[in-house]
Amino acid sequence: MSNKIHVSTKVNGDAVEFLCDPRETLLDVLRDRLNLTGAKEGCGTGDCGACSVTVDGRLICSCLMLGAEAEGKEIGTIEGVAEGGELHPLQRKFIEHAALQCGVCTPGILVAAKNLLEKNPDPTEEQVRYWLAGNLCRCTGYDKIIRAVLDAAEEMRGAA
Amino acid sequence: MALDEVKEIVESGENYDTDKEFKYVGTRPDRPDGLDKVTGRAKYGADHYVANMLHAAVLRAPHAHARIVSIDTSKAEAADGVKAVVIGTDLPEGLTGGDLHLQENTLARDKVYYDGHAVAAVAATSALAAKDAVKLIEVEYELLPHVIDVDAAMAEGAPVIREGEQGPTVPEGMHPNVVNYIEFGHGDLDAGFDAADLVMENTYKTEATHQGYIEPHACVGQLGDDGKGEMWVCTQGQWFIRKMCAAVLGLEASNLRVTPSEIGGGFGGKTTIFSEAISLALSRKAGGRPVKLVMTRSEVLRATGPTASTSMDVKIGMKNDGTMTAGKVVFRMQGGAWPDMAPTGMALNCAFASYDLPAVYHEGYDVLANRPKAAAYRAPGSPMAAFAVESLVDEMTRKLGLDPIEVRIKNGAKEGTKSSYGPTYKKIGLLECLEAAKAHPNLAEKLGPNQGRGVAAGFWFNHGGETSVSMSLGNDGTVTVSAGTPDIGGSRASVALMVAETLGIPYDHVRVNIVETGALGFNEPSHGSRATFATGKAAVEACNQAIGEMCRRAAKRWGIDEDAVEWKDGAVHPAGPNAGEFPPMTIKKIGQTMGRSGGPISGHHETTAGGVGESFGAHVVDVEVDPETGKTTILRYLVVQDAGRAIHPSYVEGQYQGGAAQGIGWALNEEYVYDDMGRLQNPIFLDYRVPVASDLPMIDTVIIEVPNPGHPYGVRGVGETGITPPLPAIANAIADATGRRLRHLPMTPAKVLKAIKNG
Amino acid sequence: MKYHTPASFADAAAIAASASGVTRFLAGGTDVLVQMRSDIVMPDDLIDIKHIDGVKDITQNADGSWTLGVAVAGAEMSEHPTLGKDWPGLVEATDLIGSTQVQGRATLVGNLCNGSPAADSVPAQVAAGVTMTVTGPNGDRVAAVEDLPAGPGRLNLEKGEVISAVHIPARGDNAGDAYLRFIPRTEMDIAVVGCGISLRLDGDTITEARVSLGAVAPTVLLVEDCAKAIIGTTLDDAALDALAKAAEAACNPIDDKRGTIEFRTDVAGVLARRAAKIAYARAKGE
Amino acid sequence: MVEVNLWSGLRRFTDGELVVHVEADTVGKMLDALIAAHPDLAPVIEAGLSVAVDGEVITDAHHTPIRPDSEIFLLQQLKGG
Repeated sequence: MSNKIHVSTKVNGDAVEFLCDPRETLLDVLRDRLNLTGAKEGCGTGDCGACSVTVDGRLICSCLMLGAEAEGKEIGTIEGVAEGGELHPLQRKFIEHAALQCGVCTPGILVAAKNLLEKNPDPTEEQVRYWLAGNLCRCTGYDKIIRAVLDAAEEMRGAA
Repeated sequence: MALDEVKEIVESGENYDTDKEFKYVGTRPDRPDGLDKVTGRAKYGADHYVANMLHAAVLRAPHAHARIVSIDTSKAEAADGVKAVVIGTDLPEGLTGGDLHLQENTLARDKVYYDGHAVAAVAATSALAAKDAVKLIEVEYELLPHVIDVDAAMAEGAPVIREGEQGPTVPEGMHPNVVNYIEFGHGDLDAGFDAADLVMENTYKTEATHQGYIEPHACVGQLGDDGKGEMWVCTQGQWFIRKMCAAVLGLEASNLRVTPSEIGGGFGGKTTIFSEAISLALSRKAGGRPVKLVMTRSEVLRATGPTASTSMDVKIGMKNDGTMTAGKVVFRMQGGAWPDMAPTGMALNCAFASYDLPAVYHEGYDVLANRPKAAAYRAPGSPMAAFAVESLVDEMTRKLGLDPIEVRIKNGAKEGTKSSYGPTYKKIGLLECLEAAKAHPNLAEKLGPNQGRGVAAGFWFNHGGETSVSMSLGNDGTVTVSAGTPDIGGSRASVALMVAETLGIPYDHVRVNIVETGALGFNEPSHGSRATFATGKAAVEACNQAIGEMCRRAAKRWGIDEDAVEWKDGAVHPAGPNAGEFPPMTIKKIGQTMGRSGGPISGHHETTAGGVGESFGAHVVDVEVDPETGKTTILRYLVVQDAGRAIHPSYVEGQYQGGAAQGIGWALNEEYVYDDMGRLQNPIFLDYRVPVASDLPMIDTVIIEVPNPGHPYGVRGVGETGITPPLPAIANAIADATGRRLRHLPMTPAKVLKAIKNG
Repeated sequence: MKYHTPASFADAAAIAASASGVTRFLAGGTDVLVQMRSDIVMPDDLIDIKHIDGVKDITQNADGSWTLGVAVAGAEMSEHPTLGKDWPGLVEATDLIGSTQVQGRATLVGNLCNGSPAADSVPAQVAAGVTMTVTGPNGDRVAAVEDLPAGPGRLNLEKGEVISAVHIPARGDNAGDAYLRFIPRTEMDIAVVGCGISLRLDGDTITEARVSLGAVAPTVLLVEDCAKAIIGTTLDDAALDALAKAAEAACNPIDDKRGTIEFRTDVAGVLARRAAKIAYARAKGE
Repeated sequence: MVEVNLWSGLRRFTDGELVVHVEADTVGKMLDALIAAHPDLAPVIEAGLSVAVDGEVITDAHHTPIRPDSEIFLLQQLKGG
């Protein structure tokens, strides 16, 4: 019954191949076939953002894309946010500001926030809040998350 | 601290000296699990993969109330990749009480009681195969009349959900759906109302809401024919999972080893079991292969712990100067189709807890309805009670032209007040919170047109509970703590800080592990705001035990009396007449040599933790209401709450902010919506509307510290009180902005606009 | 389920025409994947049209009109340097669909083909006078957006027909558009009411107008009476009152989990006023 | 003897008394003595309740000592989220 599809793609810069059922989402593939469990399934319907990844630099919910669609793309996940063992400023600021409690939304928020700062290095509080509106957090009330993102942006601007 | 001193404190269980200066307590270091959680490495419930693992899917009833006539699983069993199918009658018979209720909710046996009730489950070689196979199960139902609303469920002629569940206190003649009745109070109520210048009464309603944790329930269960098994699971309490799964499946608890994963939020909803036992039952049928069961979001919303919905009457007497003379509440609450799930008693106890009243009376009804089995949700019962009481206090305050904070200060409970639920308060911090709120700069902000300000107080008891903690000394003088309360919001950090403080060693020399059920005695879950309080207290006592042993080792090495030494700054020092005789023996040195001085050094403490200190708070919110659409925007939000002592202030603030955000959602948009057939209409985050980042402003916090003498560092719990005041505070602010009083949550734009139009 | 990646719309149409079971086209997938996940629809044939040349292109034609490929995502429209200057209402409406993440994938055509009367971009498309090229087994035809929805979840498309291009008219001078929606939160909700307005001025007087309402009837409405209420006026208070009345009168909504009949009707009038003022200001170049 | 304050819904099991005096020096013994004096209380007590001793609410700690002058209230069982 199975009509598996062969896919070649890049994840965090590394070439990978996998076979997947056409119904499997990119999130299913990342977690179940590529052992990258940093992206979480909070809803499966694109409403929570816990599965956020980038595809060719574009922020998406990996639960809303099929694994088969990844052919020839460049996927970025939370596992690739720290480069060469060095934490991204956002990761450091999230720890410093206590911007996570349970931490399950954190990978998605970090991927989304990094994508924002790449496009807009100097966002306002309102811009950060609207950019992250698709990333639900039930623990923090968002306060410390927003502060951490703004602080990381400031640090990155200073370093640039 | 000398040994006898330590011993005395351990025995008395309270009256710690909490006025000391601290080196680590009250600082804000990085949390120990922070790195794992910002890199995606942390393993949550669904992140566990094991060899030879199967995947489960669950079939759920699409009916609110129905008899199961037949279930035919033959096609599913024959499907590709299917290794096991279970239905309710596969589970052992003969359970009673709460165990039976857990089992009924795990898999329906004769009847389904709510839309989403599990009726069968499949384990297969892939998640897709399991999902496909579930669709092949054929169930024949005989539909039964259903009831959803709490008032309708109590009314004459309402469909009877269960027979014979009525508790002994329920007055005769009440509908069988009323399963518990509670009544208490003190003082002369009539005299109290007679003494008032203004007596008002109103009815308030709240809808069911969900804890809304972002991580759906997930586990991997493995169970062999020999009755021995393991489970990896996201839970607030691994021992509760063990106890409940063992009961539901007829296992011996000690044969089940439960390891908690990291937990992606719980808020009370992960203190019980829903589908966990199914994974074990499937595993046993599949020859002991591990079975992974991960709920979808829709399953979470349809079939796991919402909180109760309520209908509440409140009556209060007040003098013209704001003095409150009497209060009465009658609460009706449904917690689903099983008894004792609605937090009726706690809601009643919390109703007037913030007030010093000469006369109070409480009456409560626990009612069955065709809804999912309710679970605890952050300060269970208190937010609803606060909505009713704090709304009416505000109405009366406005009517009398008084200041809402002053009225609460005037009537506020304090040390020595006989609480509304009976006992006399010890040291509490409500008045300190109210005074700090009054002085906060947010109150000086001028309000514009269509803007309003609301104030409310809130309360939670906090909880100690069964606790077992171990610590052990490493060969390098660092310390490992084994704790049994899963870390949901930074408790590893707070426990490590208290251990570092107690031992006088650096924070990063302490590692706190959350361990499996075989590694410690029974621990209650991380619930009741108890993790930092109870685990922290037990960890301190375990350290004190180890300090005693280290002092003995040093004294012996030095050849002096073991009482003639003292522990200070991470080392044993000779004391009294021997002071200065020997150089201090550091914990590092003791660790390096412990094999030669008598063997490993560890400390252990277990207790049903006493010394709990209540937590009070006061919130002030500014809103703007769009008069043409009824939409409410939160402009400013202030949380003031007594922490006793903030061990890691950042995570205390986080609890305050998170509680406020959940309360804001409950007040404005979150609710369970049912259709005429009793089916949940919004089991998806698109329509179950929790607040998103752009909905909220920064949430200002003030931490009040009125130390709890029952904890070595003065800790009160901080997790729950924060969700209590937002419901009434926002209702009060909307009333201030619009002149309209909303008495039915959530205060959606449609309801607010209707109130504005209808006057 | 079979996953197809045709290289032309003719091939896509042929696959769909010969399919025996449930067929869905896949562009952004933000509706199709949700339906698959929720067991609402499991297609037998899923036809990914993103491998067809030109589906990601945004082109301004010589006459000032625009042609968009059917897989252009909302974020790509928002980031385009000039499209949003011509049609700010349309671009903003598209930008309101879902989260940033959804914006990275969701398309105008998908929003239309999902068949929801509450789709945010559709009232803006209708107001703007957007048309679509429909490719079918018998060749191409052009259809106005307002003629495509047939009811909730249903479109006036024949078996084998697939939308193959989006045409946005030339904006022309002294014109502006706007779209507003009402949702209970600030983001992430489905519109309870939506209103798109496009108008043109001669001096201060409105000479052309198209007003469209969403989520107040089984399909998105193009409301002639609303246009009549403001054409020939300077959008004074009387015109705004007439506009709001006409909008309310056009409503034929339902009570559901997202809104009541009464609320939807009231808010349709409110949004019509507010959107008209924005479109008018834009037409004035303010 | 210690004085135990019941919630008023329990009156029907104690011949109308809201305050009951029993001989006990721990919470556990106090509950046993209550059942001995008023057997109809057994199902309620066995189903689980909380006890407040001198202003502190305890749920399961039946070993908690009580003095003759302790303030004791029976409460509905408390549990948190």
